[in-house]
Amino acid sequence: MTANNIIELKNIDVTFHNGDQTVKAVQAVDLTIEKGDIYGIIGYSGAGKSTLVRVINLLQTPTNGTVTVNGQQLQQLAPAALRQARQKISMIFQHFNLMKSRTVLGNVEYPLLSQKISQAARQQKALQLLKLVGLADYAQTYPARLSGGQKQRVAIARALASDPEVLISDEATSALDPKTTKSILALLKKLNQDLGLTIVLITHEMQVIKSICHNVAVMDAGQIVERGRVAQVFTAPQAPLTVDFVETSTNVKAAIERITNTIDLAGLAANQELMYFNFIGNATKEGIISQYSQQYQLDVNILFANIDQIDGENVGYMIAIITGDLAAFNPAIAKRVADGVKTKIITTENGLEGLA
Amino acid sequence: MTANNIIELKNIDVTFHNGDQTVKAVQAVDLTIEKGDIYGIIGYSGAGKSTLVRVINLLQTPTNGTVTVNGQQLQQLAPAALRQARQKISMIFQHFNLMKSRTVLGNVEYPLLSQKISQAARQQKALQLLKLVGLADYAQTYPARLSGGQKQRVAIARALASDPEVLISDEATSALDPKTTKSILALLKKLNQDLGLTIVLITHEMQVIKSICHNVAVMDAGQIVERGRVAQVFTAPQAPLTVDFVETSTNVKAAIERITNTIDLAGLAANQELMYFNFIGNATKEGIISQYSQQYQLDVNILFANIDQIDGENVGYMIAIITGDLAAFNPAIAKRVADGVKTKIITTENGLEGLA
Amino acid sequence: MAALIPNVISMKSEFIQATLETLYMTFGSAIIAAVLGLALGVWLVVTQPGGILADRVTYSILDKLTNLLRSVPFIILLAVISPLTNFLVGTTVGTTASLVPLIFGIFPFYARQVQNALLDVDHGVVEAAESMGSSPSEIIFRVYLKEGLPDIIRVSIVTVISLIGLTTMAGAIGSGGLGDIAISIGYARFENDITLVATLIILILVFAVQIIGDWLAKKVEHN
Amino acid sequence: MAALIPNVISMKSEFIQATLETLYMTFGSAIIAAVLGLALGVWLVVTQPGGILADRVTYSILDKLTNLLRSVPFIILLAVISPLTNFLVGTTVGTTASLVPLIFGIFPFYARQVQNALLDVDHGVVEAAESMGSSPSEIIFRVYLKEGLPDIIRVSIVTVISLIGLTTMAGAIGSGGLGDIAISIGYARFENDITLVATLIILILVFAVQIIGDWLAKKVEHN
Amino acid sequence: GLSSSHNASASHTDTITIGSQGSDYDIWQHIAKSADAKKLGLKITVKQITDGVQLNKATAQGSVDVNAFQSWSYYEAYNQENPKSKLASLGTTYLEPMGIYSKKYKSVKAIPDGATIAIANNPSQAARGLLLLQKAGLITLKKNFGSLGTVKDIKSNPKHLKFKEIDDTTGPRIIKNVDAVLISNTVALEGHLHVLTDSIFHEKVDQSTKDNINILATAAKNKNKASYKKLIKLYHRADIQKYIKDKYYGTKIEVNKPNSYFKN
Ligand SMILES: Nc1ncnc2c1ncn2[C@@H]1O[C@H](COP(=O)(O)OP(=O)(O)OP(=O)(O)O)[C@@H](O)[C@H]1O
Ligand SMILES: Nc1ncnc2c1ncn2[C@@H]1O[C@H](COP(=O)(O)OP(=O)(O)OP(=O)(O)O)[C@@H](O)[C@H]1O
Ligand SMILES: [Mg+2]
Ligand SMILES: [Mg+2]
Repeated sequence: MTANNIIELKNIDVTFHNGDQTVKAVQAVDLTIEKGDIYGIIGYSGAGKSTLVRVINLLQTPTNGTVTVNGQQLQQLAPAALRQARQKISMIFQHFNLMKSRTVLGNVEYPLLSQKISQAARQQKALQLLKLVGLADYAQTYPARLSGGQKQRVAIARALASDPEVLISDEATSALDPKTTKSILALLKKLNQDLGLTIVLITHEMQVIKSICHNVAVMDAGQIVERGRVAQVFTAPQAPLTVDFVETSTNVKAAIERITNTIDLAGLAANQELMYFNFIGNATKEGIISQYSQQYQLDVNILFANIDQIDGENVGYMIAIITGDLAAFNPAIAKRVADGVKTKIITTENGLEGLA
Repeated sequence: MTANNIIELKNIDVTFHNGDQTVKAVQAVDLTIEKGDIYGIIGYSGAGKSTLVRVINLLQTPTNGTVTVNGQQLQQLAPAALRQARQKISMIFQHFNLMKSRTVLGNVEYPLLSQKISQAARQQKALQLLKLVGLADYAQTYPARLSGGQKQRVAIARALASDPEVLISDEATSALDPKTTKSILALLKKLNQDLGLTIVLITHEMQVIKSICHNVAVMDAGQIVERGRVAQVFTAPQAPLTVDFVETSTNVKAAIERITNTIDLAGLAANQELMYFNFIGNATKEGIISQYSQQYQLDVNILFANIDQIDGENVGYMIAIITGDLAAFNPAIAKRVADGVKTKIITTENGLEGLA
Repeated sequence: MAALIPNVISMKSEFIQATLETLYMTFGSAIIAAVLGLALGVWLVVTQPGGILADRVTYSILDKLTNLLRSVPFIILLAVISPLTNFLVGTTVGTTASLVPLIFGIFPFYARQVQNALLDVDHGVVEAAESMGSSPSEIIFRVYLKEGLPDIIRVSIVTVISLIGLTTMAGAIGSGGLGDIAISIGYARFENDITLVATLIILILVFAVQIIGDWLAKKVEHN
Repeated sequence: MAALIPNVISMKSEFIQATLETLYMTFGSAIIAAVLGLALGVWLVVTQPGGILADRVTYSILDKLTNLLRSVPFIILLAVISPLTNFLVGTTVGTTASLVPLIFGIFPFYARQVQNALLDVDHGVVEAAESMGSSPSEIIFRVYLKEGLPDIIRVSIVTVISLIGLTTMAGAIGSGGLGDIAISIGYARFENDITLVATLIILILVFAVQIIGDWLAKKVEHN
Repeated sequence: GLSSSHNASASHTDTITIGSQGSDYDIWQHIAKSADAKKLGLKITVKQITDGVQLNKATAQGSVDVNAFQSWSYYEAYNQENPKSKLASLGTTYLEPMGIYSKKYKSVKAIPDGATIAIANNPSQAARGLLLLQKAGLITLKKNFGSLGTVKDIKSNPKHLKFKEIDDTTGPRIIKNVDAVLISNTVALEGHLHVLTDSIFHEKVDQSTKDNINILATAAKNKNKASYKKLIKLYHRADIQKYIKDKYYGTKIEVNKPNSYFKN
């Protein structure tokens, strides 16, 4: 391993035995995460994401494989050393796992109880974290009296209390409204930038991946089927599952379905075409639409567009009806594939498969 | 009430007493939902959404106000009649509430146990629902051995088993990946269209609201601060909270922040301007960009775009750098406000507040 | 063998009979006490504040009744309910007669244990059943007793073992059984080997109850 | 009054003393049995399969030891541990001497109850503590005993009431107390008013334990 | 002699703990409060200990100075079984006859074939009861029948009697539920039964029942303690005896014999 890899999972298998059935929840997974990274994990429900991240701090003992965190192979540590190591790896659980006998403040204070820190300092730190997650008013409330999202935020605050080096978050924003999600993500990003906190983050919200992750792994049936820089995975997805996710998350698929269902394709004029554009990187910088509109006297009616930046790169999806000199336009735009522009004429093919 | 209103909440208050503190979780809420509607409820974490929907089937007795479902005022019903009424109102809980002593199949069969239906028919029905949520293979598994998303899908299947007239869903897709979410939403939409199922749906995913809801209510601090047709609320949000949600969900806010942070506004040429466009309804149909590009010889470099349909209406948000004859372009586009086009020059004002 | 347990050898048939008596007393009273205790325990849970049939007055009466029955020392209970015993089994002495005080001695205890066990059934699940329109009896049988089953089995183990202990005191009314042998023959007559062997047989019974109970609890638990 | 409870009137001071003896026996043994029972119960929970210090051998030994102690009839227990009693308190009879068999009679029972109570502590929460690097002792004190406290209080109520019942049997070694009065004076001599009044005082004790326990459990429960 | 002991008490008082049970407990409580005790310079505290084995052990070990509950035969059996913690008899107190009681039958002869007889499950009472049944002609016992004998030691049982072993104090309560019950006098008195008038058969006071005489016992090493020996004297004082006679309707027949009385 290089000194920079804070997490190294090698050839991890996790097999569950349900009576006579066996479930291979994780199969032959290698995962290396650099210090300071924000690493997203996505995948279908039941793919093995939670099981995999639970291996990182050995809450789940793998059936096979080695777990190295911070240069220590966890399986070889004595119990006390493992506990020491775990104090640097915080976890936000999918089901929160708050202690119902402690107040919100008490829950956040918990990881600090075994640290050499005065009670006043401990309380102050916990309160400050509660402020950050917007729950300062609830310090003395017990978890049973919180809403779902409030519980989740307490779990987030608790995970941050021990100044971890690694934060494992299992859908930590799934119960939060968009605004609160955004503020939590901003908090995590800040901790990542200021303190070098490494974050491993399971999520179902592609927006979360896009907005804070640098790398992402895609899991399917216990295996990682694709991984890499977020921009790369989102712009050039390879595995069918990834393609599916990206399209679902950009709403492209839904839009094509809707448009082909509502627009009478046969009814388009001869000089009209329904087209799907996909721009990556610099392609957008130059304003293709306006450029070609002028050059070929085209009318471009955008029915759907999703143009945004992912991890610093521009990525765009657009569906439009083009009216005008198509005979010239089509070959012209085809030339720009090298710049990252892909097109597809939907009018004739009525689908997207070919492009993916 | 009109015969068409399946749910009528009148002047509902819910006050919790935590020792000496009182929490007004719901305050003076009126809510009328028509039969066959899909009604979304959004709001900050802790706004009172879960509490409000629990009032609909009287799981939460309101401190004040009347609850009428299907023409029956629930608070006046005898226990047996209330149970009868409840059998027609299914609920998917935020925390699933599955029975750990029953298999997945057993959980889905539960609501059918008290119906006059043979065991074989009951099992078949439950199995079919499990197939619909993608868990047919897990029929004999116990909930403790399921992933978060799998549990949630069991809860969905269970809620549908009793052929309810009303389905109350408290973040039923929050633990699901985008693909599974889509298929669940398609299922709900189908039940709504085919059987007239009325759905009340709390969600944090604006995409869910956009893709299946007809109406939406926005809650803040126990009150409904805005409500109406989804397209209307999303295109012309009134309450600051709604504006916030819409912009967060369309990513407009994040995009503006990012763009104003990364582009050197002062460095733009004299004939360049960073502009924000907002189209609603027919405005998009006519391809403004290409039209004006041609007419005023403009170059439009789209940095961000989100153009889509909400509940049948086109809605678009776009941020672009316009290069060219701005002196002519600006007044021209200003004339189109009536068509639903709003613009804002970001270069000078560097913000969005005015537009909202 | 004969040297080690001189008195036991000559009492083989008594030991067999005593074992049967203990089994009969334990399981005879356990079955009826289980029904009464479950009924009372469930009734306590559903009527207590926040329960599905919350009823302050009923709960308060049941709660006090349970404590009342638990307050009477067993020997006194033997005497107090002897008219009832006589009415039910036609006599107040003997193994069968001991069933009645044993039942009354153990079922209020069991009811409390059941109550404690059912309190741990997830309230969310009870609520889910309510939301599906389940009637109180459906909630009791399909939720409380089913979801609480592993805990009910565990408290039943504790209870049956306590009941075995209680049978050793029923010697006062001629119940016979291993406890009686251990105490009034082995102990009182200084025949230590008899005490030892009787206690060992009780021990085996206790272990059997624990092992079978643990196995059952594990079987019905799906965590 | 004198007509209703003729024998009680003349025994006022005996009643006061017996009440004090019962209180002394109950709470004296309860305190020590609580420590032993909690320790054993916790030890059972943490060493059992899946526990935080899972250890098949230790668990199996503790489990069997607990059952062993629970299998010995109380009267026999009195005799068996009398050397220990003599060693600890210098005598084998009297109120203080009765503390020793009472402790041994009740603590294995309490340990089982504690074990059952702690089994209901949410495993996810224990896991969360493990993930935060808590040591076994921290998990025991900060998670198990804290999260399980309402249930521990509930089983403690059941146990103390059972213990009060057990004190009524300690008359065999001259413990005195209300049970002894009820049985060897009231019951044996057909002085029913004495039995009644002694039982009533026990009842009041039982009620007090239940009410205080319920109140405490409610206070520490945050559902 | 009395006046000298009176003088002695003026200078010092001996404190004696007596362990007892049942009517003996009552008697000794009365004695403890009596003027006679004070005169003899004895400060007596009485403890109720209902388990005879524990009471004897506590006496042998010294937690209890003297006990007053057992018959000579039980005392002998105890000593035989517990050679390491032997007791010594200080002297005799009384004899009370055990009786056969029945609500159904007026005489022993009327007891039918297959009748159920309740006998005590504690050893001394059980053995004594069986001897009484033999005396009544209902059964015969094995030759070597001892003071801890049980129903197993019955040689012949022509009436096929069935035996129910019960706690002896339960006797008066179950009298209606069995055909006959053997009850010791202490228990009978407490159940308001008078052995001389209510029983259908009872022990006679003669050589054959001498082993049933009650004694005061103490640890072997204390057998010569003067203050303990005074207890026997105290018990047999006239006003104490009058009290006992009145209270127990003359069913506790005073016996004041030396230990040698039992030797043959
Ligand atoms: N049982 C209770 N006792 C006291 N307060 C409660 C209780 N349940 C909820 N609350 C409070 O009521 C408010 C509304 O809670 P509710 O669960 O309805 O929120 P919500 O809108 O569903 O939030 P979320 O999106 O986080 O699930 C919160 O402030 C919460 O703390
Ligand atoms: N304790 C267990 N015993 C048996 N099977 C289990 C257990 N825990 C998980 N599984 C199975 O392992 C697989 C992976 O589960 P996991 O919780 O890792 O999924 P996930 O990717 O986190 O899904 P989700 O997004 O729904 O939370 C699932 O099929 C699940 O049924
Ligand atoms: Mg998961
Ligand atoms: Mg909620």
